[in-house]
Amino acid sequence: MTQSAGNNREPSVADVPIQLLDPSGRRLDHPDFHYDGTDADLAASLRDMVLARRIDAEATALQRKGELGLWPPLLGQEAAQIGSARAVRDPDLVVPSYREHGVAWCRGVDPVDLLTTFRGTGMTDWPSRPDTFYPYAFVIGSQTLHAVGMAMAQQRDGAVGNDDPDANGAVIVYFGDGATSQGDVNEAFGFAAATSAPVVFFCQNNQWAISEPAIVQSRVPLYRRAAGFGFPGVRVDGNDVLAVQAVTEWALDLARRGGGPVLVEAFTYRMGAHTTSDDPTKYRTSDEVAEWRAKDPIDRLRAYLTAAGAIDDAWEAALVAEADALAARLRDGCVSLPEPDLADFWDLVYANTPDLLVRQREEFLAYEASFEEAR
Amino acid sequence: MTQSAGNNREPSVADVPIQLLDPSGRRLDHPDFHYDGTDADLAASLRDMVLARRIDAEATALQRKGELGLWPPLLGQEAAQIGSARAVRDPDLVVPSYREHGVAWCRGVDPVDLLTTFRGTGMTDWPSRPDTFYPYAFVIGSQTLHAVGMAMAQQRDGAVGNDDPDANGAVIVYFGDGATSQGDVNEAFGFAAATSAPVVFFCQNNQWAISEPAIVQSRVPLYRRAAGFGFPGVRVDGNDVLAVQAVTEWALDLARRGGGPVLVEAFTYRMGAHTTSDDPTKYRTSDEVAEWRAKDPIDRLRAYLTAAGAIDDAWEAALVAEADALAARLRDGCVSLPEPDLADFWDLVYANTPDLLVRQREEFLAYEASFEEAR
Amino acid sequence: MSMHETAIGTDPAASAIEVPAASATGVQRLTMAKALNAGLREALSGDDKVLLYGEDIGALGGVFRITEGLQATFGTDRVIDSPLAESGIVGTAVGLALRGYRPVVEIQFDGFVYPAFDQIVSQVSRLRFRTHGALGVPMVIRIPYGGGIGAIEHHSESPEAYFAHTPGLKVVTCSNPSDAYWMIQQAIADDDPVVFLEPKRRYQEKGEVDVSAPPLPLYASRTVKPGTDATLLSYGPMVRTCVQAAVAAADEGRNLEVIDLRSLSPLDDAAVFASVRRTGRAIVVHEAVGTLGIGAELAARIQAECFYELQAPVLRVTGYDLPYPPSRVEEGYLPDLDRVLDAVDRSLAY
Amino acid sequence: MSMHETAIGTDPAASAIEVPAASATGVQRLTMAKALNAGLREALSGDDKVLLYGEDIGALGGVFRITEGLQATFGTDRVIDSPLAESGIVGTAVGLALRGYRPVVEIQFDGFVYPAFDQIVSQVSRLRFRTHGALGVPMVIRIPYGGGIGAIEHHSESPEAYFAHTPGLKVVTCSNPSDAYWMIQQAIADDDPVVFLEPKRRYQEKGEVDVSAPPLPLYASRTVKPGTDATLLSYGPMVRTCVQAAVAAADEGRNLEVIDLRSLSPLDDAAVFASVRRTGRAIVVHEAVGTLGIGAELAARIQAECFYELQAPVLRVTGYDLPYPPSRVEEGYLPDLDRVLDAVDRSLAY
Ligand SMILES: Cc1ncc(C[n+]2csc(CCOP(=O)(O)OP(=O)(O)O)c2C)c(N)n1
Ligand SMILES: Cc1ncc(C[n+]2csc(CCOP(=O)(O)OP(=O)(O)O)c2C)c(N)n1
Ligand SMILES: [Mg+2]
Ligand SMILES: [Mg+2]
Repeated sequence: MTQSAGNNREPSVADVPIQLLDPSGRRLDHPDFHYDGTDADLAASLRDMVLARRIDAEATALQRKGELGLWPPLLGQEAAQIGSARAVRDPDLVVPSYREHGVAWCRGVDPVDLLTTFRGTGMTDWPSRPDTFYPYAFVIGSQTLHAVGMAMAQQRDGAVGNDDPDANGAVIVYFGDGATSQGDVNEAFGFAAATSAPVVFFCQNNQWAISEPAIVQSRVPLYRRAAGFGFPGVRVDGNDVLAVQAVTEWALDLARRGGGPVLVEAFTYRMGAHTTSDDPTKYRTSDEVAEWRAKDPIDRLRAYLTAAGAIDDAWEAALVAEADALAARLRDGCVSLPEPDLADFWDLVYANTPDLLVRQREEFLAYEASFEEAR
Repeated sequence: MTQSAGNNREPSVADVPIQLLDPSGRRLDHPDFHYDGTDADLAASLRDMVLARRIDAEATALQRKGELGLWPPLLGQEAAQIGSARAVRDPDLVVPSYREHGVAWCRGVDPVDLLTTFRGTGMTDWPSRPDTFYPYAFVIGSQTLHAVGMAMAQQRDGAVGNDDPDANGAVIVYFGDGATSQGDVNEAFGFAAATSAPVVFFCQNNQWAISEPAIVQSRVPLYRRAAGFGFPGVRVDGNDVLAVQAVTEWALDLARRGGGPVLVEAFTYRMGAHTTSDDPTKYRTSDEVAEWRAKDPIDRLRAYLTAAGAIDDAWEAALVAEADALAARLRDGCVSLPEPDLADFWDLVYANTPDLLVRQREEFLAYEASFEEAR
Repeated sequence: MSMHETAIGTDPAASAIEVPAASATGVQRLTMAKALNAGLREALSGDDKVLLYGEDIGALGGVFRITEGLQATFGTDRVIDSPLAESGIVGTAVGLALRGYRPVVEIQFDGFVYPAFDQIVSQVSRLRFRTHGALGVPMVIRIPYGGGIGAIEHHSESPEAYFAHTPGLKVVTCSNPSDAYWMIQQAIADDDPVVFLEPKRRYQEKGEVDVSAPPLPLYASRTVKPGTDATLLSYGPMVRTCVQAAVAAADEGRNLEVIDLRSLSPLDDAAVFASVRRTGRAIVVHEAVGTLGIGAELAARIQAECFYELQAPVLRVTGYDLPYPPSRVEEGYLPDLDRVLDAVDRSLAY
Repeated sequence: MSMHETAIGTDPAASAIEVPAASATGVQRLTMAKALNAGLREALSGDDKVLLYGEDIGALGGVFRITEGLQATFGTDRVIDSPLAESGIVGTAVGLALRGYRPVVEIQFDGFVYPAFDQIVSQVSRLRFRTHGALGVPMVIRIPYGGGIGAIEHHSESPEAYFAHTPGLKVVTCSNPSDAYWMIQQAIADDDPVVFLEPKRRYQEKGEVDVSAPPLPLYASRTVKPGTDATLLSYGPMVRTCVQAAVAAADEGRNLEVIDLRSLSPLDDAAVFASVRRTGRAIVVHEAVGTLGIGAELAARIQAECFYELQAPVLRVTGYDLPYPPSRVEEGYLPDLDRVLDAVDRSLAY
């Protein structure tokens, strides 16, 4: 007896990523999703994408110069990040992973602050972080559960499903294709579905988890995972900032109105290395990289806006200047980051530092002082 | 912008459990699944179900008498267990949870042995356990990953996808509705899908995880989870032993042939308490229990076989006698289980017992001996 | 097997272990289970942000009935039956805590806390540190722990050392109904994450609880019985055993001091040192395996701080270095008053 | 900050820490990374049942390149890139082990072992015990561990105490390329589960490896440098630091003994006691936090066994009781030779 009940390995129409702007810069129609903004809004998106890429390039360069210990580049994922971040509005909460420099930028985090983590002068939280943007997370998938808990808090705070849409909020949480294998991420799907928590799971499928292609994690498109938990999943062209924003706006809106969670799979590509410690030539071909370069998220938006006459050389020149200034600020900011003092860390473990730690710090200080005396 | 891409909360035809025998004992046709056995085979199934129920009743009674510390009754799940277990054949491997007394019975485990765990005379492994049946697992979901690993071993052993079907094996792993929320179970789904491991995930959805109804874990039918990971999921009437066996045979066959994993959701009901420590009146109504009693898996098979003339009073009488004898053997066996000696346990921690443990056992023995002297 | 069956039988330890009620106002005689229930009820009433969260804690009231009746009073939004996944419970509780709630998580049994280990060790314990103090996680993780109840495997574990080794967590445990009542409230009021260990074999033992007494400091030990000849250091389920041992030893003219540590992280080591300096002898008693158990840390600290005062090495009476064995042999596995007295003999023989 | 920069600079410790090659046959000068790679290659060649399993260990050769080239030689069925889930990796490896394979699991960094904690603590460590010896789990869990490499958080942890507190696990760690080469092979050959900790800051340090020498017993410590005045007890990354301290102390006329424990569970405490009985002084050095670190257990055992011989309390030089701090201050956090020498001074002052 044979049959294929539920066998879901055949491609479906929904596997084709939602697209509103093709790689050549031509706008497309989609039956369900429309980009509502103006060309001026799109120019603002382009600006964010260009600046995010510049922040990233500069940080990568700072790592090469030895000023940072590590940097995880976002190169190639600008549309996924800027498009989704521009769909966020207060009181939404944003829970990033570790590569969301573009999202951080859009949410008002000073990019210099991000460097503290990677320079080793601080942990994962930065002075400029607004209350609605959460710290970077390095244990893959761990943050998705936090996001669901925050969404459960929003439910209890009465910030979901109100008639007044401005009173409603949702949580958007970022993670990668690799993360979808983790128990925590699947538990987050389950808890969110069971509680109808207002959370948008934003998966940047950049095709790679370090050296492992997405096929190692799943034989079927990742967006399909959601249906198995009972909530909608959609796949969007992650290099198309219009489509990403439209889809994320829909997803956040659904969540805010009390419709429960949504999974957005942004189909994109990590153009650079996993981190500055990585050597992607060990595991992928330059052909593959070239193929994706042709789908560059910035090029296509620039092509559209240029053709539409919405931006011109002067606009571009101003943006270059702005990016240069930002880069310079980043360089200066990086080397000026205050050096931490180990003595300060004993007070950060607990709200009320226990005696043992007080004593330990004192001993540490006395020990340090003994060297000064010895000189 | 609104749409319902992938929103899967609407009931689908596949949500209706596959049924080949209705509660009144009438056989039904199904387009995809057929029971291939004879009425004599079904009589053998009935015998297994009756004896499994008797083992269960006797163990419950032994707990009431204080001879066991605890017992998790299978009452109501006989069809799910006997039907699935009768689909297993060597070299298939069986990985149970903690309620699979009926499966254990079918696979040749002496039911007296099962009592060691619950009497506290031993751990979770029993002398009569055949090599292809694995120990009971008490950490919810943990065993599902072991099962996937065993299936990966079968792949490496060349025991999957051979032309000779007898050379092929698969793994069947049991777990409950509650378990589907655990990270481990979802990781097991992911690993099995990614590796096309020959494993049948057999979920007995008995409607309850202790006091929590299945809705606490999922808003949508559990079998749907599989599709999200890219493998088939089916829902079968878990109180219909014909359907369970037919579906499990199909699933195991698919897995053995190299078709990858399958999720079978056996829709059934835990008629008794979660364990003998539990008081289900705290959380569920007697109406609900009565409703399910009308769907009893044994009654319907008996009704069918009686109507078909395949069993008669003499057959029933012989079965009663057999069950009585089994129960008596269980009672005797229980109280005769050898008392463990703590001194034996130091040698069970490692293959090669380290000095510290050797010394500790010696100290323990000397200490014990000091009491004997003191008398 | 016990040489002191009579001592156990009459149990003169019972009165010693109870905290004497300061005043008659509000004094009730409660089991530890009921005392915890009353403490949780107080915490829920006193602060809207307090939530209870875990498996089967609603209609059922938890498998030990610690939360019985609380969902009926406070509703399903505040006493929440969670899906069956410990990492999920703790991880989502982190999110709730970061948004101003004070989740009190119940782990159903000690052996089921390990699936949540990553969230506890890498997130709960560290979010304050990771964020330079910007975010805190005011969460309580309640865990019924320890053996002696005839359970199957994974239901009798003593995981305290894993947590006490983890900076950023506080770890406390109660030994009697009175402490249970106020300690759970203090733990919930604490802005730091607290692992709250409940000795399940003591759940049904009764004691006086003064619900109107002001709470004591949460991280201070208690001298249950003063003494001069040796100091017994213990916590949770073993405090009663130590008091029983002290009572039995008194018959033989030995005057033992018994300290209930209450807090395992931070350790109230100042009180420990003061006692050991007086008695010159220390014996640590716990159910958890000896190797790297709390006794190891206490021994290491005591020998360092009381080097010249120690008349004998610090001895440890603990669970053996085995996985918890089947219940029919757990009595031999768990420290009992005879093993404690044996250690006292050995200590005094130095 | 160091008072002994010259000592570090010229590094006379380098030769002391290397195991002298018994014969010239097969002696190679390798980094620890390459020695591990060679050991794994041997194990894969020697036994078809040996599998390597983990994230990015195939084409990439692991983020530290320990498995470089092995997938090319042994194929994707034996050197397996796993999905990104540690519980899944360890849990499925249990299944492979139960079916006769010998999986060697790589956890990418120390901080990512916690999601697998339940499988390790409740399954890997216990399956033999749970099944009365019927089933065993011959598995190695390789974990690059420790700090000192300037990494971001969760990448510099020392989780050894969690595992050493768990009955049923063996826990070993190598301090030099030669030990790395044979210890990994011995661990794979062991029928018990072994947590194999690799000091990642030492991966690129070179040493002589005699690939033809017979392996030593896996659970025996090594006296790296004999001495008379005090015993330095350490393991993994800190062995080199202790040898440097001993070299520096020699300048001041102090003769320190240095023991590389190699095995943290079981502990080779007989050798430790013998040494401390001779020197009368012991100092344990490790990166992990002090509270309930390996030093606690060693101190507890030493003070119990060498009570009359100890001239000073056992001292501990460890990571402070903080989560691992940002890399710019890790130098101050990690024990270095000055902190070791400071402890030696304090010990000798008793
Ligand atoms: C629990 C855990 N395991 C392993 C790692 C090491 N690690 C860091 S990033 C990464 C790959 C993540 O891939 P993906 O989720 O696709 O995100 P991406 O890096 O592509 O953005 C791995 C394995 C980790 N950080 N956490
Ligand atoms: C990891 C873990 N958490 C909690 C428990 C306690 N517990 C035992 S059985 C059970 C409910 C299981 O429900 P389900 O998976 O539906 O199986 P059923 O008992 O209904 O057969 C719970 C919560 C456990 N054994 N393991
Ligand atoms: Mg990725
Ligand atoms: Mg169930």
